[in-house]
Amino acid sequence: MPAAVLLRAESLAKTYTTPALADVSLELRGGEVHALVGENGAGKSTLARILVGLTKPDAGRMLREGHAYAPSGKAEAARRGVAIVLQELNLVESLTVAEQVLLGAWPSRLGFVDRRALREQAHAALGRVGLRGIDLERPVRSLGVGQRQMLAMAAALARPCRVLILDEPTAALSEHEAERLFAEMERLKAEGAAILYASHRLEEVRRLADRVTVLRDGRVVATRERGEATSAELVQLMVGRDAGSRPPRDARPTPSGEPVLRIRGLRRGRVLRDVSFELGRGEILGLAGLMGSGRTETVRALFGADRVEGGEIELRGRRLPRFFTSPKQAVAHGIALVTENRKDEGLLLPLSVRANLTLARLSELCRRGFVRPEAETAAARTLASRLGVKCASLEQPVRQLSGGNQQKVVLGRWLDRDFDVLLCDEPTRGVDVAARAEIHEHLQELAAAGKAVLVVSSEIEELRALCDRIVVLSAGSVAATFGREGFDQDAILVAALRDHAGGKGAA
Amino acid sequence: RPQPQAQTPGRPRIALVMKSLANEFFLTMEKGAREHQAKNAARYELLANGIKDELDVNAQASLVEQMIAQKADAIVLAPADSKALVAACKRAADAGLVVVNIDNRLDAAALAERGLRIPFVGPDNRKGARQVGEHLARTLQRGDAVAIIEGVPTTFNAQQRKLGFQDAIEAAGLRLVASQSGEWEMAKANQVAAALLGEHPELKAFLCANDNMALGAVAARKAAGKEGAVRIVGFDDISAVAELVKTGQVLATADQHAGELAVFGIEYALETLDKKSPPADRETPVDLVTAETLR
Amino acid sequence: MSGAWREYLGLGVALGALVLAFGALTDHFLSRATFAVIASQVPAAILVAVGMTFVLILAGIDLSVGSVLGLAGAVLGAALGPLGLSLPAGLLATLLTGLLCGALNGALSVYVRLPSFIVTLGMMEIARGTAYTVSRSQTAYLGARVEWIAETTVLGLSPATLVALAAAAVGQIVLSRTLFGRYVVAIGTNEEAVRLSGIDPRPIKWIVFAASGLLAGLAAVVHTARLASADPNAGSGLELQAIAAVVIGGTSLMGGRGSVVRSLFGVVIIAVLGTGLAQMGAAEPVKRLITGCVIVAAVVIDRYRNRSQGREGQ
Amino acid sequence: MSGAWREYLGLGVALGALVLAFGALTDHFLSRATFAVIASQVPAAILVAVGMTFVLILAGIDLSVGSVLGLAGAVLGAALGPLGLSLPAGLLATLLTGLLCGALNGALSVYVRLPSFIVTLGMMEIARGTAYTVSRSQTAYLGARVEWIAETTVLGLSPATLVALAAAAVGQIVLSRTLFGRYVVAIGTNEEAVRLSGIDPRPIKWIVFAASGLLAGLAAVVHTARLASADPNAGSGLELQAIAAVVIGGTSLMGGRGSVVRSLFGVVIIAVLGTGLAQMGAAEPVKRLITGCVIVAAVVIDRYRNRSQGREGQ
Ligand SMILES: Nc1ncnc2c1ncn2[C@@H]1O[C@H](COP(=O)(O)OP(=O)(O)OP(=O)(O)O)[C@@H](O)[C@H]1O
Ligand SMILES: Nc1ncnc2c1ncn2[C@@H]1O[C@H](COP(=O)(O)OP(=O)(O)OP(=O)(O)O)[C@@H](O)[C@H]1O
Ligand SMILES: [Mg+2]
Ligand SMILES: [Mg+2]
Repeated sequence: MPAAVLLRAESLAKTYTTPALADVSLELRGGEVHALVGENGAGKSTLARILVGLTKPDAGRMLREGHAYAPSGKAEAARRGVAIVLQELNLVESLTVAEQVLLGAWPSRLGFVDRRALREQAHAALGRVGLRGIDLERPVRSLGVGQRQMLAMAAALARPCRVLILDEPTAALSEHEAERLFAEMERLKAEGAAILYASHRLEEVRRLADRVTVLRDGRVVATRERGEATSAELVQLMVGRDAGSRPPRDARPTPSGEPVLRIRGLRRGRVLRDVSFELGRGEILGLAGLMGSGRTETVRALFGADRVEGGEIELRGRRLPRFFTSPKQAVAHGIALVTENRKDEGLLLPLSVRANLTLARLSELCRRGFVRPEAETAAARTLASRLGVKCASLEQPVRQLSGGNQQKVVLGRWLDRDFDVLLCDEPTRGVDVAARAEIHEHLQELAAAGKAVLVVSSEIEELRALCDRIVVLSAGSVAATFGREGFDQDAILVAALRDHAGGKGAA
Repeated sequence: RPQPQAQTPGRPRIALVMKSLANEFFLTMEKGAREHQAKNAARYELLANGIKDELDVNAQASLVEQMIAQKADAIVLAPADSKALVAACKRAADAGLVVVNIDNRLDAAALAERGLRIPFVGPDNRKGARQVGEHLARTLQRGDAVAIIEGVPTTFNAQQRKLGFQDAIEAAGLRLVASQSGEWEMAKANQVAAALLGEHPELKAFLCANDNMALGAVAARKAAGKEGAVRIVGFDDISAVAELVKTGQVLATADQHAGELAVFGIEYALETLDKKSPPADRETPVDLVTAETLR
Repeated sequence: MSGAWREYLGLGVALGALVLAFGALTDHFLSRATFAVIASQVPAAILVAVGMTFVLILAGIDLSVGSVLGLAGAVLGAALGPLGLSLPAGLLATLLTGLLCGALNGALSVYVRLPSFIVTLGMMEIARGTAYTVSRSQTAYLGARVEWIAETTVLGLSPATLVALAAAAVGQIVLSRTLFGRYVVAIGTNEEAVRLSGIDPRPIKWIVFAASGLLAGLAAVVHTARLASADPNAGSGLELQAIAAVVIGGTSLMGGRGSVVRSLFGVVIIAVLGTGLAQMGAAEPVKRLITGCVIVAAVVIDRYRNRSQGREGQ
Repeated sequence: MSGAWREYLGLGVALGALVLAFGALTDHFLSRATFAVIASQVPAAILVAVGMTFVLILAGIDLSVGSVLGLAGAVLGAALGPLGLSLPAGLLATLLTGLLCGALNGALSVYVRLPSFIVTLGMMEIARGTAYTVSRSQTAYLGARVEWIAETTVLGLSPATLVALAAAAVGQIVLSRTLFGRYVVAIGTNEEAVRLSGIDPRPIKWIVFAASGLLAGLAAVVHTARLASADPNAGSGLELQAIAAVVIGGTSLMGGRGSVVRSLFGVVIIAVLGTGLAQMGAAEPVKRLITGCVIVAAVVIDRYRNRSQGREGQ
């Protein structure tokens, strides 16, 4: 039974300074999950934005069930049954969770917000994505990235839709939450909706997608039916060459085990109750856990970004009198942090790629207080090419980069700094397969060079591939620690769920 | 609004530089000058300017300089500050302009230091204030409590008027319980007057350094329900206060003949330009305005 | 919720401390008369502060309120004086003047996308200039025709006070309960996100600026009534005072956060301060000094009370 | 790069149009004398605007500059007058006064985390009150001892003008070329990101506020020299004028963006406007009206020139 085509794009093109999209045609059929893959900057988000009218195409047209379709924005797209969850979340931090979910469609009576209806509808929408336990009156400001991602999802699903566009929705989610999302996708699919699913996680794509479209440099290079292509083939299509397989982790000498950093009984309010672990020279330690389990809080506390209430810290064998009270102090002690929320905490969005890349070590690129432009540009260029940041020029504002490239910029800021301990909070969020392999390589190189690396990731798969040990957090305390031999997806999940009663989302 | 006419040779340009044109007093002054010029169009050309508020001395100094640049022959100046304008006047005098000081006397010591002789034409604010105060005192008993509402305390006129009021108060043996600034403003004076009425129930009168502040005090008195018990005097004789003076709500005010003040100054400047020798200072009249004089 | 009261505790403490201090320092501060004086003084400031609260929540600013008050007052003076209009017609003209100025501010800053700081700074000059023209720079004495508006009725409150309190109540309800108010908060926090959700922020912003003008017009009526005179210089400096009151009340200049009731506290704190210092007979320099310190102290006290609320930045 | 000049084109056009308009409307506007007058008028405003540019780029605000100028001037007056200090000692005291006020502003807004609007509003009152106290509310005539600072030298420029231009040049270089300036822009863009990069933003912000105070102190010297008198009311209203100049120059009140040279254009535009209107002999209401309109128009012209630069928001 050939399913109806719910949304058709024909020969879409979009050029900024360089073409971001060229002659892209695509069909979304009822009852299918259509995956969209491609390198960072391949044009996935641009396509997604065009489909809901957030970006005007330079050429091409779209048809919604055969009728001309040129939405003026998200709202009109929603009226035509097309909903989107954007890659870059754009939430209103001062609103409550309930208000955010229904933003733009608040139930009202005589101009007054109907609080009861609002709560009910928000509750229902949140329930669909498994955020049932969250306090509806809590301000969005207080949510972590994962919860924000789920919130955005709930907002998109709050209104009935026939076509759902998801731009890297799982980048910030851990397996557990991702499963909730997949279940919801299955339900929509069963109802005959079409889902466009942009992702870098090829595992998921293989599992979920009925069809896969591969974009490279703004062009469609292939569309494959389910089972027609292996991950390796997809990667090859994406990069346009034979991507060398990931270097085996064992290429690196086993860590010496000599601890560089040791923390015991780290506490802060209800979020961090008892976190203890040690990190050895040359070691890559993974920090796993559910959304809201306190991983971000742990690294921020270690970095001096947040206040700490109790616990002990030992650095290079020396007991410090207290935890760091400012990031500056942490940096001075040889600790670096790649933040999780690149938009709010990482990037200077209106400023250039150059300024963003050199921010943390600008003082070294100066002579007598003056920035040396050549040195700065050279440093930025080296970093950009080392990480393969795709940008029109080093002077391009980071705001204009694709999400994955923005992430590379955040990481790049620390790469050539001198540090002993690198804390990475979701370092590969939204990064494509090839770049992710590169980032992993960089991290492994760093470890091989004797640095200690702590990686927070929501993908257990990633941690398993990368780490020497994995510490699992559950509701603010360490639930288990696994050595490399003991890595086991299920065991890790069980440990992560230990203190979370009944799948409650929030701590 | 008449634009400055093309300069006819031989017709001198006279620049009138005043204080705040937001103030009715100076507006009247300007109007008088313009009428005078219209009648004597053949004799001189007029450029009238004022500043935003009386505190903006810097702007007034700039105005003087701009009038030099604009090639005026004489400047008639009502200085916003008696010392801070001396340097600008010196520049004008050095550039060969005739400078006439009106309304507010430039500081004698500062003038002497620069070796400047600038004639002053204007009223004696202190004397005027004393007249108003004495009129008030005649309706009060020795020992009655009174309060002064001052202008912006740093300005010359405010200081002179306060001194004049104090002279009258001392002479009549009244008791001064408070002297606070209403900053020349109605609303501010209203707040101060209301507070003083609360704090000093025995208060018998307010001596206000201008009529706007007197209006503010009138409103405060009304709000406190003390219409019969508290007398108010002002200064300047603005049009809004006339009705109140007639009905006795404001007991008295002082008329400095703003309309003629600038004219006096201009006449002086013209005379000086003709004769090339500066005439001596001239004091202009300040008249007491009461219900009787208005009848 | 008891939380609602806690929110006002810091400001309440600051206000209480101030009242007690003045009570101790003067003979007659703690009297009905003093409170009546303060009650009669605040209505205009409250009206303006209500509008300013909304504007600041939008991350805008309105520097023109003082001048618009002056202009609207001058219009009232001209209407009742030289033009000889009836009181209702005069009041209508006054309110329309305010509304017009506000609408113009809004149109320029919202639709022409100019910074509201500059637009309203320009309007500040323009409105004041027009006020001088309309009034020929003369104060107009209006007397009993308007005075009743500010006079105390049986309830101990004047119509002016009632209007101001009503405006504050309506403002608070609109801000916290209505679609409009919640959109204002959302726009002030993240305009782009609101736009993406399909709401056009522009009319909302425009209405807020227009309302601020209208409230300044209303404040002009109240102000003129209290002084029984229309003074073209009325309201000079009011803008900073209003912003100070609103910010003391905890509204952020960066937008997205604020409360009308808290602004009301700010207005009252400033009024109590002015009256108290005048009753103390403090000299002008001392007044300035203390006013400055109290403004800062009020914010410090409030900040410490609400420390848990988290970071504040600039 | 030719791009650098383009950046100033919009403002240059606005300024040029203004000069030509006044040239056509008055007899002697286009003369050396007029430009000398303008050159002698702007130094204090430029100095203050340089500091304000940095403060606004940080997303802060400094409302105290005018009062600090008044206070620093009063200190100079007292030092040279009643205290009988030497000129160098007096100048030092003046600059220290400015620095101290600015440092206090910075300490309160950065380390106590109060909104800079409130802190500097408080300082505005405190400094003015102190100025009145120090000067006993009287203008001090200083005469030739300071006047030379504002007097034209052979080059056609006074020491004051030279100091102001030097400050602007240094400011622009610091802003665009030095580590400090880069940090200031970064902090104004996203303070949290800077903090998490291991840079402590607080000393940097503190220095900016302190420098703004110091520059206000320097402006006080220049201002006092020009009037040969220390007037305790000096600088009232200067804060809004300085902010207007800086914003006309395209610096955003929301931080992260700005240029000292462009602020200089803003100052000159405002000065030319004042001079031209005075030479025309325009009536006060007309002046106000035109000033308001030109401020808005300058921003409109500049906005249209730089339209490509993208959104501006409030
Ligand atoms: N507003 C803009 N201005 C200029 N260039 C832009 C703009 N938006 C996107 N681009 C460019 O268009 C290209 C495609 O970007 P897009 O965001 O669609 O990539 P993507 O496939 O979603 O990448 P990612 O996986 O990193 O999210 C990139 O090179 C990006 O720099
Ligand atoms: N500023 C804040 N105010 C209040 N609660 C917060 C704040 N930041 C984080 N939290 C909460 O603290 C808990 C721990 O969050 P954290 O970000 O450390 O978790 P995580 O494991 O990194 O998960 P994720 O980043 O995926 O949300 C969460 O419930 C989060 O919502
Ligand atoms: Mg993308
Ligand atoms: Mg996290």
